[in-house]
Amino acid sequence: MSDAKDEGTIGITVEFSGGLEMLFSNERKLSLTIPAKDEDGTRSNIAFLVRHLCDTVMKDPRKELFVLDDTVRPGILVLINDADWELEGEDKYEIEEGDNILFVSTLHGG
Amino acid sequence: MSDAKDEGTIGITVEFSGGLEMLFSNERKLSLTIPAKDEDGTRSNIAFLVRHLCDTVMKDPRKELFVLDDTVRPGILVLINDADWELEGEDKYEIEEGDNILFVSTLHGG
Amino acid sequence: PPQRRWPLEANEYKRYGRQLIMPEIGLQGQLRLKTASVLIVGVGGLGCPAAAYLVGAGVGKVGLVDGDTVEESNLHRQILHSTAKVNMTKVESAMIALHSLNPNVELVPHQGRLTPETALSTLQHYDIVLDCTDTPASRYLISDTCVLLGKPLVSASALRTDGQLMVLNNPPLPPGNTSGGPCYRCVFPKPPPAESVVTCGDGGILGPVVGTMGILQALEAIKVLTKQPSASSNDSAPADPPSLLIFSAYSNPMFRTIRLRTRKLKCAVCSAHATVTPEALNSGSMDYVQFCGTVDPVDAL
Amino acid sequence: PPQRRWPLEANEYKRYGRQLIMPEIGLQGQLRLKTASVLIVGVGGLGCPAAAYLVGAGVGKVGLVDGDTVEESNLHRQILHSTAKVNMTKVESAMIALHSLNPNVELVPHQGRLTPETALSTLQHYDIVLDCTDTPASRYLISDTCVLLGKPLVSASALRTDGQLMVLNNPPLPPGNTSGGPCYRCVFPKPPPAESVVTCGDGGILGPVVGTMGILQALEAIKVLTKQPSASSNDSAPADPPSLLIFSAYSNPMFRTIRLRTRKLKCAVCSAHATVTPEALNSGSMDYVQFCGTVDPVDAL
Ligand SMILES: [Zn+2]
Ligand SMILES: [Zn+2]
Repeated sequence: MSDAKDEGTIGITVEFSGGLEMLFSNERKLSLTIPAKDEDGTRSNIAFLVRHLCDTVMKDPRKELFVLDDTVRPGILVLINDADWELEGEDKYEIEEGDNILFVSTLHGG
Repeated sequence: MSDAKDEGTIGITVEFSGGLEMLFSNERKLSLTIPAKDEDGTRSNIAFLVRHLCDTVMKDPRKELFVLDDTVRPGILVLINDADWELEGEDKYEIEEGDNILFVSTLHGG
Repeated sequence: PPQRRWPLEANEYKRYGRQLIMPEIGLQGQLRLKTASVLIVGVGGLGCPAAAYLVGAGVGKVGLVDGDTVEESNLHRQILHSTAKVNMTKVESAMIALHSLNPNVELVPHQGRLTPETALSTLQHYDIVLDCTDTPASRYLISDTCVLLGKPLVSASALRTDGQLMVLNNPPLPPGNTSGGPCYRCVFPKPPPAESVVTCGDGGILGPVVGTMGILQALEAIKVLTKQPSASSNDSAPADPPSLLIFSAYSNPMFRTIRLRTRKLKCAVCSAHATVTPEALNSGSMDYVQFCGTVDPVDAL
Repeated sequence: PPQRRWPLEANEYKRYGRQLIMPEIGLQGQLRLKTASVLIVGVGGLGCPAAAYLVGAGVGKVGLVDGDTVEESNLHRQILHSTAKVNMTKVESAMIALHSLNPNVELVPHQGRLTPETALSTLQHYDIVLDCTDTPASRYLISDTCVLLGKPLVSASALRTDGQLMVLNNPPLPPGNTSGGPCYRCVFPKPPPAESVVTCGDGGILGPVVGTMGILQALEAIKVLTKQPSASSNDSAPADPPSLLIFSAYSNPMFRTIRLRTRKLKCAVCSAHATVTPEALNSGSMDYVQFCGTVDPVDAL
């Protein structure tokens, strides 16, 4: 969906699993183009992406099922290129072109 | 296992599954450095890799369980970066640095 | 059976409620399952879990093909059978267990192995086929028959700690139509040398490995049977691109999905140049055992 | 039970022959299974297939914990139960089916839900624990207890068309030893808001999805129990790096493996700064239901 490469933007893939897709119009996989820098001119990180998803992508009004205290709510794992974000610097990880960011809600059913 | 990058060689990963690993000392995954060009000076392709595996890597004497008529025997799928080699030009596919080549023997048990 | 257009019975809402409420199934999906028929060829390590979950899900009719009897060495992985049923036929043993799980499902016994002479007449009464057998000869026979009859095929296999799964001939378009899904011969035009073929008896098999592949066959069958028509036409939405799921219990990652080729332009069964025909099958002139070869035990891997 | 050092009985060679001949199991692995004990907490959609394959494989002792009775709405996915067993306790129903599958396995019933007061005394008699439950409160309780007792934990869950699987506290080293595997609290330090938690009753569940996760729990337990000691020492070979298997039946690929973090330096249970202790658990001062919160049904997702 992204246009020809632009210095000011980054093309990434964002995925939702474990029921979170229901908050995003049942889309499990989005190709997104996000600004390369955030409001303060620093490189866009995961914290910025989460705000961006909430403000411009998520149509569902139940924001509290995705964010709490300005970060993803407990019970959501954030995976950066198939690794737990704890291994990558959590929400301070600076996003790179082509990154795959997966948000997984934990399941409890059995 | 490969040394610093060399113009004359290519570093690839070769994997075996479905029982073929038994022909390769029970190794399921090998990091290999192969010549970038074959005996005739053309770029190394899958046909060359198969010969190379037979001649220099495979210790098991039962070559006929891996090759037949100078190509992989029937019942072995060759997968280039997770796609059937039929999609990539079969044994004429020219190998690139970092490629993952997977040899899978079909299973018949149930 | 005729399509039923009235909704479910009261007890069916209760029994299937947990899958009915999902958008992927819904009432329409449950009705599709109820009017559907599935043939399971082989009631062993793959066929037992596949049958249990299809019968649990409320498929209308399930046929079971097998010529073997239950042996004690089956029980570690063939969970429909039990110690008391050793020496009973596998078909009979499975029917008892499946009937007690869900009496609403019609179960059809097909005692004996599938042969070229019986394949067409057996498979034609079903909507989809599960290949849960264990030899190359039966795999080619079942795939060829599915192409000739236009049935999708869910094919799985397992050995030692590895498993494989493919949905073939999906969509099941006539031979020569390149939009149809590839068949077993498209992927494996020639059978493997007989001395490279290892059976579960010779090579061993870990129960949960073959069990996982069998359950996934049930899942793929349910996905095919309940697929919702696309909004724009009466046809079903396009099938998933052909792929092979590879399972390796001791590798990391355990599962890999491989993109497969489309139909082969020279395939002996599903192409415009097909040489395998219903007449050839029915006449008994196709010798699958010969095609796949036999092996002197001394040479076996 | 005391370690048995003599080889198997004649009928055991026959019954387990197909897994015995594999190098990954072998006679030593079969003997390890025979002397091992597994506790399965929850005998529902996950616990049924997990128990069937562990009992099939010849684990010496299998304990079953559940406080529920069989309902008709369970049967599409809980394949050890059957129509005639509706209203029987799940533990009793499962024991009948498992005993008929393999009478050589000792089955131990634990009727009732696990509570903070019973968790330590129940889990301490087993070598490995399978979390097949369906609420956040039970998942934290089981994980905490496994860390305190030094037991590896195979945790799985499923909802709608998705499933998840983790092997936790593996290796099960004492709290504070950073070489131990992460626990459930390392991965999820805080419980999810109660209104975000969806049960299978509310959200639905596809039978083969939860079945696949349950069988994979059996597989992971067998892998942990039969792991061969490394050649250089008496310790077992290093455990696989911690990972989360994500299953999504309608995605392509269906399976993904995610690398997880190691033990969290400030984990409330498995770190040097642990605050969850055996005394706290036994005293009943830990309120897991309170910790995980409750929800007014109107607010539920
Ligand atoms: Zn074909
Ligand atoms: Zn921890």
